[in-house]
Order: sequence, then C-alpha cells, then structure tokens
Amino acid sequence: MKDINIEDLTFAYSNKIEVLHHISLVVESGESVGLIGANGAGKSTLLKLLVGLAEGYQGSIALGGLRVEKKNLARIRAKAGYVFQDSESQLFLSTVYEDVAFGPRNYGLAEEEVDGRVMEALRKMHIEDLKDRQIYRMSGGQKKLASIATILSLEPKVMLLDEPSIALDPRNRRTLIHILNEIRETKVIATHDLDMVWDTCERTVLISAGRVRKDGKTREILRDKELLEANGLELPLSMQRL
Amino acid sequence: MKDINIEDLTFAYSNKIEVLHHISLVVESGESVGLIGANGAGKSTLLKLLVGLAEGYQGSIALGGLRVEKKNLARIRAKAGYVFQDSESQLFLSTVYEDVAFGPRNYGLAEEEVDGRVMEALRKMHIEDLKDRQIYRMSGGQKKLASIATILSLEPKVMLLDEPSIALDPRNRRTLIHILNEIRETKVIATHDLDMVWDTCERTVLISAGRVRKDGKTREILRDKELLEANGLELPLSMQRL
Amino acid sequence: MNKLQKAVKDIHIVDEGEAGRKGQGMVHPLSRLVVTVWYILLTVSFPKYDLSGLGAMVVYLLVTGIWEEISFKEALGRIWPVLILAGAVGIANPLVDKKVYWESGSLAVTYGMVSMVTLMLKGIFCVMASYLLIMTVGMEGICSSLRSLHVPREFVTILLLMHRYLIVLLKEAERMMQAYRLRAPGQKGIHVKAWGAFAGQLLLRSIDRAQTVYESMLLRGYTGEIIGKRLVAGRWSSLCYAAFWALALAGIRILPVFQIVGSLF
Amino acid sequence: MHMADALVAPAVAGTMYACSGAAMGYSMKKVRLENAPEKIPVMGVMGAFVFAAQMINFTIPGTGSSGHLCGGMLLSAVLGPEAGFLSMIGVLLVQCLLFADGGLLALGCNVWNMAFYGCFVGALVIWKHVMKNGMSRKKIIAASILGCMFTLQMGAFSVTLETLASGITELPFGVFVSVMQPIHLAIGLVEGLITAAVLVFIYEARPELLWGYNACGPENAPVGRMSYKRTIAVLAIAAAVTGGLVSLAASSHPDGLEWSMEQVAGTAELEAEGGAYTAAGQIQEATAILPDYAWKSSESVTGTSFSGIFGGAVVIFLSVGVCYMLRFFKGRSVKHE
Ligand SMILES: Nc1ncnc2c1ncn2[C@@H]1O[C@H](COP(=O)(O)OP(=O)(O)OP(=O)(O)O)[C@@H](O)[C@H]1O
Ligand SMILES: Nc1ncnc2c1ncn2[C@@H]1O[C@H](COP(=O)(O)OP(=O)(O)OP(=O)(O)O)[C@@H](O)[C@H]1O
Ligand SMILES: [Mg+2]
Ligand SMILES: [Mg+2]
Repeated sequence: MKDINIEDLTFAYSNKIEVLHHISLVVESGESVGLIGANGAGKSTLLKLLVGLAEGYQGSIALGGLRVEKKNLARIRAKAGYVFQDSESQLFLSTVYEDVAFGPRNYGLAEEEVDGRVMEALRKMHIEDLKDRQIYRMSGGQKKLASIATILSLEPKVMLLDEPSIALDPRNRRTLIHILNEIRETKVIATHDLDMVWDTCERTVLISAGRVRKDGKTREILRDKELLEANGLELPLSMQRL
Repeated sequence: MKDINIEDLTFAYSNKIEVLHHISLVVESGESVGLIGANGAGKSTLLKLLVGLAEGYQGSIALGGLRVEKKNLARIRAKAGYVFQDSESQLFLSTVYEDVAFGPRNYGLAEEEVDGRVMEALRKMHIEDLKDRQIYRMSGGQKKLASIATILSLEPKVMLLDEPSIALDPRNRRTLIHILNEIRETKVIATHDLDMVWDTCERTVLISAGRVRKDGKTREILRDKELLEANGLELPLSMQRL
Repeated sequence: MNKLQKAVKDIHIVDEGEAGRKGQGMVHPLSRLVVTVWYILLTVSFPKYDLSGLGAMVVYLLVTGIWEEISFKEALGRIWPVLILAGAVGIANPLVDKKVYWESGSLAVTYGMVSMVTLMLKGIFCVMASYLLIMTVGMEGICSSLRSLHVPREFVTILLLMHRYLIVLLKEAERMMQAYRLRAPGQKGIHVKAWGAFAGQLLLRSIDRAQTVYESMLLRGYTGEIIGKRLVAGRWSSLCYAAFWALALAGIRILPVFQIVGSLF
Repeated sequence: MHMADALVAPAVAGTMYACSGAAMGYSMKKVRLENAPEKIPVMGVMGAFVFAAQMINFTIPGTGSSGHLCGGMLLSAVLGPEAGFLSMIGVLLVQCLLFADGGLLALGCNVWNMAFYGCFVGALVIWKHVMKNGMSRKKIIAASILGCMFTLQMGAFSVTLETLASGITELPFGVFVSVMQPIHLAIGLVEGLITAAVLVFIYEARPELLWGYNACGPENAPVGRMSYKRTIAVLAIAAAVTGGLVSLAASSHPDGLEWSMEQVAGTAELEAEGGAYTAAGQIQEATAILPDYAWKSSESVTGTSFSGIFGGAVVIFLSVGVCYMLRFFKGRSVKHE
C-alpha cells in the first residue's frame, strides 16, 4: 500500500517564494526513507505539508490513502507521528509522563491503556527513570528522547522524524538507531546525519533547492561523492577514511 | 605561558549537588584542547566557570594569568571569547553586522577598525552575504556561523567553544573545522562530535561525572575503545568501519 | 543572584514541592483553594486593633505547614516585599493615631502602632496562606480547580502553557543576558541602544515557539482542551476538609481564642 | 503597583472582582468570536514572555538605575486588547501564586489597575486611535509612551482610591495622591520608552505581528466594529459605574464582612473578654512573678494582653505538638502498608 503519495507538488510560503518545485514521491508501507539535503533545501517544509501544517500547495498529497485537505486532517494526524526538530517546543506539559500521555488521552483511551502505552514508549527509549522528571530539568539529549517517546505512545502508522539525532551523545544516538531499526512502521527521516541514514534507511531521497535530485538506494547515493558535493553535502564520516 | 590554570576545582550549583570534583587542568598558550564526555558530564559547567558565569567554586581558576573573581571579570572577559551551545540566545541584535560589531564597539574601537574586524570575521566564516540579514530570518546553521563570527571579531586570546558544530550541515561543518585549524589562539572545544575533535585538537580531556578521567593525545584517547565506552562514548564514526 | 535567577529558583521550589506531593490525593485542590480564600477573607476582616484575635489565625498556617511537611524557611523569603509594602502604607498610622493603648513607665504603645503591626501581620498571613496553597496543589492543581469552577477552558490552557514556558523563557533571557555581558563587560543592564532589539528578539522567538507548540498539540489530537490526570481525590474527604476548616476558621474569627485559652489557667 | 491582600477590604476586593470578572467575560466572548484557536498558545507563551522581559534590566542612560517594560500595552499591541487582557490576567495570577506579588484577594484590584487600563484604555482607545490611518515608527512611539503614561496614572489613582476605601491607612487622600501620581509619571515614561523600542523593532522586523497591522493596510476599512466614540462612551460608563460601586461599598461598610460578623458575634466576644479579666486577676494573684508596675499601671489592657499572649503560646504549642504527633503516626502507617 502507498503510505505516502505525492504528485507534482509545488509550494510557496506566504511570501510567495516557491520552496518546493514539482516534487513526486511514493513511499510504500513499511519503508524507511532518508531525506537529505543542505540547510534550507526544503526537508522540513515537505514533512510539514504531509500532515497539513502548511497550507495552500499545488499538486496532490495523500497520507495513508487520504488526501491532505482540511476535512481529512484529523484522521491523517491520527495516523502520523511527527517529531519536531526542536524538542523544547514539542514538550509542552510539565512532566515527561504527562507529555507522553497527552496524545493517547486525546484519542479518548481508557486510563489503564494510556498508562500501558506510556510505559511501553518510555521503556523503548530507556527513559523509564525520567518518568516524573520536570521537562526543564533534563539535558538536551534527554528532551529529544522524551519527544520521540511522545510519538511512540501514539503508535502511528507513519513516522515523520525531523533531525531525530541532534543533541544526542554518541551512545544515545546508537540507542536511537536501534529503536528506529526495531520499528516496522513506515518512516521518513529528515537529517544531516548521513551516518544515521546509512544505518537506518534502505532508501534515500536527496533534495536540493526544493527539487528531488536523486531517489534510490542509500548505499549508492551516500557513496556518490560527486553527487553529494554538488548538493552541499559530503560523504558520511564513516566512509571518509575508507 | 599558561592561558588556563585550574587547580583542584570543585563546584556545585545552587542545589548543592557537586557537578565537578577536584579538577586540575593546565592549558598552554596556543594549545587546542577537546573536551569530551557524555551528556551531563560537566563540560558546559567547566567552560562557564572559566569566564565567571557560575559563581562560588572551590579551588583556583586563572585565565590569562588572572584569577577568576569578581574584580578581574571585566579584564578576563576581554581576553576570552565564549560560544554558547545555543546560538539562538547568543545573538541579540537585529542584523548579523550589528551583532558582530557589538563587541568591538564596546571596547571603544574606532568605527573603521570595527568595520575591518567585522568584515574579516564574516569573511572567515564565509557569510559576508548574510551581513545585513536579520537574525530571525536565518536557518539554524547560519545562526551558528554568525555566533562564531561575533567571537572572532573580538579577537580573543582564548576561545571557549561549546558544541560549535551542532546544527551545521556537513559542508558548513567542514568549513568550521578549517577555520578552527587556521586560528592560532588557545582553544577549548566541548563537543560530542568526536570526529571534529580528531580533526582539530591535538590534546583531549575526557570528563565523566565531573572528574577528569583521561588527559592526553587525541589520537590515543579516541582510539581507546574501552576507555570511551566505559565513559558513555563511542569510537568516532570515521574509525568505526576501519 | 540576579532577578532572573531568583525567579527560576522560586519556580523550582514550587515545582519540586509538586513532585513531592504525589501520594496526597486525599483532598481535591478546589477544597484547598476555597479554604485558602476563606482564610484570607477572614484574616483581612479583623478589626485594625485586634492583634491578639488576628494572632490566632496562625494556627491554620502552622497546622497545614507541618502536616504537609512544607518548609517555612523558603516561605520567609517571600514575606519581605509585603512587609515593606504594608509598612509603607501603615507608616502613617503611628504618626496620626497617637492615642495610648498601653504604657509602662516611659514606654508607650499607641493605637497607631498596634494597627500598623496588625496590618503587617495580615500581610504576612495572607502571603503564607497562598504559599501553602501553591505548595500543596501546584499550578496544575490550581488549573484543575479553576476548571471545576467553570473558568473557560481556553483560559486554563493559557495558564498551563504560561507556567510551562515561564521557565524556558526566563532561562533563555538569562542566557541572552550572559551573552550580552560577556561581550560588554562592565555594563550592568541593557544599553539604551539595544533595548528594542534585545527584548524584540526574545519576543519573536517566543511567538515562533508558540507556533510550534500549537502544531505539536494539533498533531497529537488536541481538540481545545488539555486533558490532565483524572483526579482521584475522595469526594467526602475533600468536603470534610473544607467544612472543617471553614468552621474552625470562622470560630477563630469570632471567638478570641488566645484569650479564652489564656483565661483557662 | 501590586496591591497586597492585606491592603484591601473584602468589600472593595469583591467589587473589583466583579468588575474584572465582567471584563474577562467580555474578552472571553470576543476571543471566542474570533475563532482563532491557534491564538491560545500564543497568548500563553506571550504571557511567559512578559514575565521574562520584566526581569530584564534596561539601564536608563545617565541615571544608573533601570526600567522595565509595560506588559499590558505590549501584549495588546501584539494580541489585541481582549486577548491581551486575558494573558495579563494569567500573568497576574501566576505572579501572585508563584512569586507572592499581589494576592488572591487583591487579584481583582490588580487586574483592574494593571491589566484593564493597559489593555482596554491603552490599546482600544490610545493605540487604536493613533493608528487609525496606518502605522508608522513615530506613531508607535507616540502611542506607546502616551499609553503607558496614561494608563499607569489611572492605575496609580485606582490604587489610591482602593486603599483609602479599604480604610487601612490613616494617610490623607491628598498626601497619598501626591506621592503616587508623580512617581508613576516617571515610571510610565520609562516603561513607555522601553515598550516603544520593542514595538518599533517588531514593526521593522515583522510588522504583520502587530495588532491591526493588516487591517490598517491601504486595502482595508477601519479596524474593528466598535467606533471610537462608542468605545470612549462605554469605557466612561464602566469607569463611572465602578467608581460608584467602590465608593458605595466603602462608605456604607468599609468592612462589610466585619460588620456582619460583629452582628453575629458581638455577645460572644464580650463574654470572653469578661472571662479574661477575671482569669488575669487570678493569675496575678497566684504567680506574681511579673514586676509590679506592669500590672498596676495598666489595668485591663495589660490583663487582656497578657492572657492573650499566654493563651497564644499555649495554642501554638499545642497545635504544633499535636501536628507533629499525628504526622509521626501518619508516617508509620504509610510504612506499614
Ligand atoms: N515560515 C516560513 N516562511 C517563509 N519562508 C520559509 C518559512 N520556513 C522556511 N522557509 C524557507 O523555506 C526554505 C526551506 O526551508 P526548510 O525549513 O524546509 O529547510 P530544511 O531543508 O528543513 O533546512 P534545515 O536543514 O536548516 O532544517 C528555506 O529557504 C527557508 O528560508
Ligand atoms: N543551572 C543548573 N542547576 C543545577 N544543576 C545543573 C545546572 N546546569 C547543569 N546542571 C547539572 O550539572 C551537570 C553538568 O551539566 P553540564 O551542562 O555541565 O553538562 P554537559 O557536559 O555540558 O552536558 P551536555 O553534553 O548535555 O551539554 C548535569 O548533571 C546537570 O544536570
Ligand atoms: Mg529543517
Ligand atoms: Mg553542555
């Protein structure tokens, strides 16, 4: 099944300057896709459009078989989980538990089921001990882990992750990669961390200045030094000394 | 000359829990030192103490030959340049030019000299074209570059950098490494980016839970898999596939 | 410690208290709110010379403070502003109202002095009562009691978010001040030339952050109300609590408790 | 300018609660009509911003002292008067709970003195009027300074009235006013300047964030539905009604609650006092530890004072002791579980 289906998408923010041009992209159920590109290429914008956070696009976008438009938004958002680049604003309640429970509660689950889901999400991220911690008492990395847990507790069919590995120390980053590899749902990961893409995604889409430059096997794209350099990127660190 | 001289430093924040224990560290003029350690190890705290941003330590700290205490702070801060982990809060004026010029102007330099220094700093960071850009119109990476430029224009004798490579895309990160290698002044770089430490620092200090675990040649420490893993770190990515 | 750091510390104290009061779900926050307001009302209504009657109101503060294990040390730090304020307003009383209340030898206490002390004591008691309230129920408790009072849910959401982002923005302002001071050693505050830019930057960031927060809420199914923990507070225990204190406090207000007890001996 | 609980009489507090509550209800209705749910988080985060910004020291050139920012004016210039008013209420509530600035009872007064004037008079009358034919740097500066100074004067005057109506100070009206108003004139000027600086920055950086900016644009008709004259009229009526209510409440029973309590408790109190006299006498006879002159010179007052102090000590000792004992058992029973 096509979890994400974008056809000839063109988009401009309110200032009328186009940031995405004629993008077409299909992601099948269960795929894991890396979205790479230099700063300002349009990665975050593309992810936002998928869940209806930016309005007024041309072309067509469908998520989980539903066209992205006002009347479908509630149903689309129940299917998608989105991790923001900035975890400080993603966590808006006082403690980790409350924040992770926010989503399931909104979907009207019974309190025991909410609790079960929250504890499961915290366990997966190895942060059960942070359960009652106040958000502002946590280090940057811990906040990131918590904000990923808020999405896991929603049990989304499609996960959209914007820079999930930023602010993590090397060990926590490795933990994240393990988790991502465990999850069997559809995933789109926008990031500058090409080594993480190498470890978690079979397929990579390279965007540059709002256009898809290349869409294919991660192994091939990340080994293509010229392609990467032409688009403001570089070989992954783990390949540079090979 | 000893640019930084720390002797038996012990420190606790206001909640009385000690975060640094009996640290001693000497950095000679012109050295470039990497400060590594897991999240919450105490790296940022150590850097803050050096410029008097945290008060009430035990032991002794001297920067540029001056003991860090109230009456010396103005002179110490004139010698040191500090790049915050979070570049958002480092930039507080409206445009990049204004912000980079703020420091030199405060030291009462003539306007031509201020201009010279600002343009030189922008050129080094390859952001001359962002000169008149408003701060909030820039991407995360551009902000980071600008905040490093605000320090370069001060021409400090000692540079203290907290996570300078965060939020940069691979190419901008490489630019930063080149710049750091060009600068001949004393540098202390606190970071999780072990590959950057490999490329920019000859000496590395590994901190764990507020204590210096190891202080020595970067090549040796970063190759010592067991040492790193015992302290919540991992081999640099560029070494992992060797 | 500067004002920003002090504010952060004050919030920490309250939030830490909140973390410690996990088990005590016996009494609904609304009961405590009602009792506190009742207490303040009664305290304020004491006649201006009735120092000993007012003194008896301390019983509630002591009992609540000890029972809930709240440290009075931190609370004392909060009474200075109100002491100064009440002192400033009451300072005229001893000067104007010179009728002698009590004297021994050359020492004379005037009615004006008594009314000034009474005023200051009222100030302290009211501040302490609010402090005990916030320390026992926390900001979330306040919000949930406001909801039970049918305060509009939009307003309660505003309060919750304000409380959450208070510390974030205070810390951000603090870091900006540090960055400023590092590059302008010797300046005490923000120079007039940077007034607009400095606070303006902080404001733009706050608005952007609000935008992201809203998006994040939407993506997790927000429908106009933040659904909190369902309170397990017992209905009867809450009612009893409120009834007990309502009567006890009214008793203290009406009867000169200290003097009655004193007369028993 | 925060009033403390101890400085307001219940009747005054109640009146001001009613006034502020009405303004809040009106604002809530207006904000709901706008039907812009995305504004709710902005209101919350902006409230937090006002806090942070008020803690920043802006040095006033040539004086060595520092000034702060005018919250109500700033909030309504960004959010509009009604939404700004709601955020300000939140700010004042959090201030009284978390920082002991103001108080729960005085909240109604504080909302009126600081938020109502700042948001409704400052924004709805002054800001809106100045911006009638489009915005500019100069107009923003003028409106901010004018708005802050004017609304602060009104606030300070209200503080004076409320304090006097509460009957807790012996200060004559004239003295109080002549202290309050000039101080707040200076404060208002500085607050206005800082607010102007911030708003001008926003105007140059992202003007669309300012209230009424789009509506002021060339293509659009006047802002809002309510005309200027009508606004003034409504506000004048509101002010008159409030003033009337406050003075009514104050003149009849400065302490309405106290009055009613006395009706109820008058006899009980008298009896107790009688008891106290005799008790004091007995103690005097029995102990006679205290120096003679203290007893003799001051008959009844000393007697009551002494028994009051002694009784106080006993009551405090007992309540503390009992609490600690109960807590001891509470702790044990928890451990048993
Ligand atoms: N709200 C906005 N209004 C106008 N332009 C915007 C807005 N947000 C982003 N842009 C512009 O759209 C372009 C794409 O931005 P986007 O955030 O999608 O980049 P990105 O690929 O996620 O970059 P990064 O790696 O820095 O996160 C950029 O040029 C940016 O300046
Ligand atoms: N303001 C503060 N008050 C109390 N404790 C603090 C404060 N700031 C930091 N800490 C604590 O001090 C310890 C060291 O923090 P520090 O920020 O120095 O770590 P770090 O090594 O820089 O970590 P990171 O890699 O996450 O930046 C942590 O345990 C942290 O919780
Ligand atoms: Mg992005
Ligand atoms: Mg750090």
